[in-house]
Amino acid sequence: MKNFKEKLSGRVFLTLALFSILALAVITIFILVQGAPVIGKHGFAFIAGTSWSPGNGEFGILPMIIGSVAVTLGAAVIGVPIGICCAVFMAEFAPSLMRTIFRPAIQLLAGIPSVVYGFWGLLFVVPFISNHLGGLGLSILAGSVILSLMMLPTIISISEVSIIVLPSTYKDGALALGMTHWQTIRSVQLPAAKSGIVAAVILGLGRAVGETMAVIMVLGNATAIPSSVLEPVRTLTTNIGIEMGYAEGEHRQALFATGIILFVIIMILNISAQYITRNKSKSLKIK
Amino acid sequence: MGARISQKIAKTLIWTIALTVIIILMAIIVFILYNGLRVINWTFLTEIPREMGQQGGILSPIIGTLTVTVLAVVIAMPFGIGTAFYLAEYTRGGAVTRIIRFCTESLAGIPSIVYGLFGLIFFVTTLGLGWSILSGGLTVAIMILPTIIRTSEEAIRSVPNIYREVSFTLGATKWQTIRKAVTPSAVRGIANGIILSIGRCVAETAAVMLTAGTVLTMPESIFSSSRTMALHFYLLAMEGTAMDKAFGTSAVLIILIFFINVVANALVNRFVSKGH
Amino acid sequence: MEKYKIEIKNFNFYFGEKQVIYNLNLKVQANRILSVFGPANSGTTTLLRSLNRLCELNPELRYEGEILLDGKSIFDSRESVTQLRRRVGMVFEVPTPLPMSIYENVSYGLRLGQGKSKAAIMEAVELSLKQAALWEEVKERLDAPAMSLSGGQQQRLCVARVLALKPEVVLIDRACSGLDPISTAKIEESMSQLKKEYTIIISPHNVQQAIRVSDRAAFLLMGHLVEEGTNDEMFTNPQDKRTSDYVTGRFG
Amino acid sequence: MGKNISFFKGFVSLALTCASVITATSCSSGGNIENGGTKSHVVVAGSTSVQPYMEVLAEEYVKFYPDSAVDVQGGGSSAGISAVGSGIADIGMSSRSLSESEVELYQFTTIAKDGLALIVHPENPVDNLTLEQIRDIYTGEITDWSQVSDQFEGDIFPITREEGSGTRSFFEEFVMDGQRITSKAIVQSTNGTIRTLVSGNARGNKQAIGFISLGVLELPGQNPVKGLQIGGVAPTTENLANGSYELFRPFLVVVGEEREESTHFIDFILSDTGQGLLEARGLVRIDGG
Repeated sequence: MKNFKEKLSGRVFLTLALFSILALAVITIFILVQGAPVIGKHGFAFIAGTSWSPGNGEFGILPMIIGSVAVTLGAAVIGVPIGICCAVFMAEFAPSLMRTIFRPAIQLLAGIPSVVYGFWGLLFVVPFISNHLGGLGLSILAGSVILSLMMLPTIISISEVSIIVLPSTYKDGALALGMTHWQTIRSVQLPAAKSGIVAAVILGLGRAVGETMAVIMVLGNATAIPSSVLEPVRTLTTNIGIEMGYAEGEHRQALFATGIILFVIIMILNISAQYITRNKSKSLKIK
Repeated sequence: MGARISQKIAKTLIWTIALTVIIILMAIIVFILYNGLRVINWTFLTEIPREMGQQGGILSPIIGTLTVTVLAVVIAMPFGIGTAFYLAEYTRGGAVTRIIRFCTESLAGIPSIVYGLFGLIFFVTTLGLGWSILSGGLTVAIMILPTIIRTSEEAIRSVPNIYREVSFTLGATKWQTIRKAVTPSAVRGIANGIILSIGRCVAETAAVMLTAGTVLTMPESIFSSSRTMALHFYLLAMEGTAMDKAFGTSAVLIILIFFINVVANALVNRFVSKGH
Repeated sequence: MEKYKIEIKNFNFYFGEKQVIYNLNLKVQANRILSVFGPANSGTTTLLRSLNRLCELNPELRYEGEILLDGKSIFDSRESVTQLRRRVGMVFEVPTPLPMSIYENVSYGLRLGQGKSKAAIMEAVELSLKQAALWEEVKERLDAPAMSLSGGQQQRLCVARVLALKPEVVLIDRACSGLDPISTAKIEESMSQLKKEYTIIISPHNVQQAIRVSDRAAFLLMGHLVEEGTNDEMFTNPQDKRTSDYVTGRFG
Repeated sequence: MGKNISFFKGFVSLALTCASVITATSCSSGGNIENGGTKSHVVVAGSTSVQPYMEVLAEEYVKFYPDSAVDVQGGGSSAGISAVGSGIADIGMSSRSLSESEVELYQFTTIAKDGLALIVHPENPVDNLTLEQIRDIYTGEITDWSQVSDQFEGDIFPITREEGSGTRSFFEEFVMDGQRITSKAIVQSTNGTIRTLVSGNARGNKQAIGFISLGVLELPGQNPVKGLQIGGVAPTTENLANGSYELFRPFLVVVGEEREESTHFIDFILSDTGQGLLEARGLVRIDGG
């Protein structure tokens, strides 16, 4: 009887694995099959085309690519330094009472729906930009601020952990050499925790690139190529979000093609993360 | 002397930046809870919305969120955990497992709007399930599947191999070893992964918008459409016609997610403190 | 004619391309303590792990030759591996209690579906804990987590856990390497009593332990059996120069 | 048994009980989809302009016929029509007239007339614009308020609806007549968002211009907006009824294959109670009653 159960368990796990892999394969193949014809037919024009007007059969998503890159870069420029700074604060400077209050709060912030950040942006960030910097406020800047806020909890919590788990000998050794606390952090701990921080940043960027609903609220969704940070813009994800309800035929395939490009961007992010974290040891030079 | 000055500057700089940013972040929650808690009362939680959500409560969106989340987790859990056990225990880590692991890694990163688009075309239209809790649940299940596989496999791999050897030397079979020696120490990590996925389901809007639909009436079964709380909040916030209800809905969401985190931490802390 | 529990006949063991044990021939007497000693990675642990086929967990291994337990080959497929491992118990170098209570640890092997009654299990648990000289210290707190025991107690728990299955052979892989002298003495003392019921093969922590505990000894060097014989032959007047060098600590 | 295994079992059993509860409820009432049993279930999807009125009609209809259920989804006119085509929805809502290909595929019924109002911020002194001026604003020809008024200046921020919206296609047909809306225009997905943007109190909102359904012009308890006169004619239901205000479009319902519950609901919309409801909310009745 025993080896019947043995064979059964092996089979059950195998079938469950096959089903999951099948499901994941179906979604990947479905996206590729639906999206490929448009890329095939329009080819480079699809990615380089500057005018997106499905009604007139024009499917150029360069403005959306620029939009996604601009918004994500903006979010990274704001979010990454601040995130690392907060992580260092939490790991090295924060008194324990503050840490016990902030840590669950940051974890909660990482969990709340992104549309809450979008809503908060709509109420405060957009009017602020409109009143003080001009334009209607719905802009790349607004999107970048919202996305950086969304990235912060992820970057802070993961970077903080990667600093804390560092062996204390790193810090003690540097301090023993007469380095100040800040020098220790800058030239010893941060390089050592680099792989964890990079992973956190990549994770945060991945979420920023993939965000849809919150940015629909604050970006203005214009399909023109923006000429300044204060102009409205549409990203790849908002393009799908706004139009997928009524897209038909080639228009729908163009949205799937947009999905493929998003898929490629995420893959690039993942691969670059693995690449950076792999040669971690080389980078640990004590300045 | 330069080092001491830069130390002082750096320290004050870090303190100010970090404090202001964390305070701003927490202010978001306080702002929403402040405006939202006033709206939350018994009728708000037990009445269904009327007039496009401007009147009445948010009972049907609450039911929508719960049913879509439970359905997604119930579907994704066996497949996710089963795959994780298969990858961790039954394969030799050859090329195939590495490929599968890389695919789950990338699929875990795919934006949820792409899952929503896939769900709309595949479940809603092609399979003819229509806008329904079932379509939404299936779409979200596939969305959280890679995450559950990854976290569960990490939890199983973190079980020291010596436990398996001990179990084998005591005459256990592979299945008995998995059930009696591996699962007890992996279960906390697996449960944590599932609870984080639940958090993601509750917070999801893009993937459920055109799969579970935006209907406000009470769903009778998993075949009827129902708007989730996060989506209800989004639509109210965009319309701008019922701000108080929007605040109320987001406050309920934040409280729900807070409890999800509390449960997840309760599991992890006992696990981490023992292992740390 | 001396009764042999285990006979190893021209046994070769390969780990991937690397050969680890070369043409080993060894007979193990029943109810005796045999210590298999030698410098690091000379194949002692691999040999022990072959006797209960634990080595099969690793796919890249091959072996040739015969290992007979009571005259029957341990590799023939009819007899299941789990049956073999119940007859040939093993204690690991590092004390590894499973993440459960003391009672669950010791009764782990018995609760694997043999349909034993609760009372029978409890009795076996008590007996094996007594044999491992741990019963007095834990009898009131059997439900306490095994992790709460001291290093020495944990190692004796692992011994008890194996004895609970009433094996015929007990393999002890460098049992007391990390333990304090008192616990080591306790375990060694319980070993010499156990040999009345079990055949024990130990890869000793060091030569002194072998001298103290074993009846016979075999010296393995780089996978080759250099010499084998009773304690006196091996440790007072070894034939082979390499044995005497190793035993007298000239190289280790 | 270890505490944590029981947790795992507890977790699994909890999940399974929920699953069985859900599947049970689904089987019991799932049946009614196929054989149209006791509870008739009508799915209505489409134009976000028509949606608020359809919600009210649905709430009223369920009061009269308690054993029926009407699901109302948004998504825009084209989404509604395509949903009927693919069978996801029984009735489509459209705030634009159907294209030639659509007319062949579906039967449509006009349920009301709704005006399209151009709105600006109340503090914007501009009261009146001609169709040409509006067109030039939306093509990006005119970019500054000073080009249309001598009392106001600053960049104009035109706001439009997404491409699938019936309101937008009506606007493109009647106002833009063939010219494209500038790709710099802000795109919002419902009347409500456009109204909120135009009525906001930041500097930029005062310079914004958008178009929404006439019925949403006056919203009690919300920031006010100003409806622009088009060539001197104010956007009021009276001017709409007497035909002097020319920017109006039909609210249509679209049906694929015949379904008894759908026609029953549509008859209710065309009934006196239904039309009365629509008129009370700023639409022009179709039955002229």
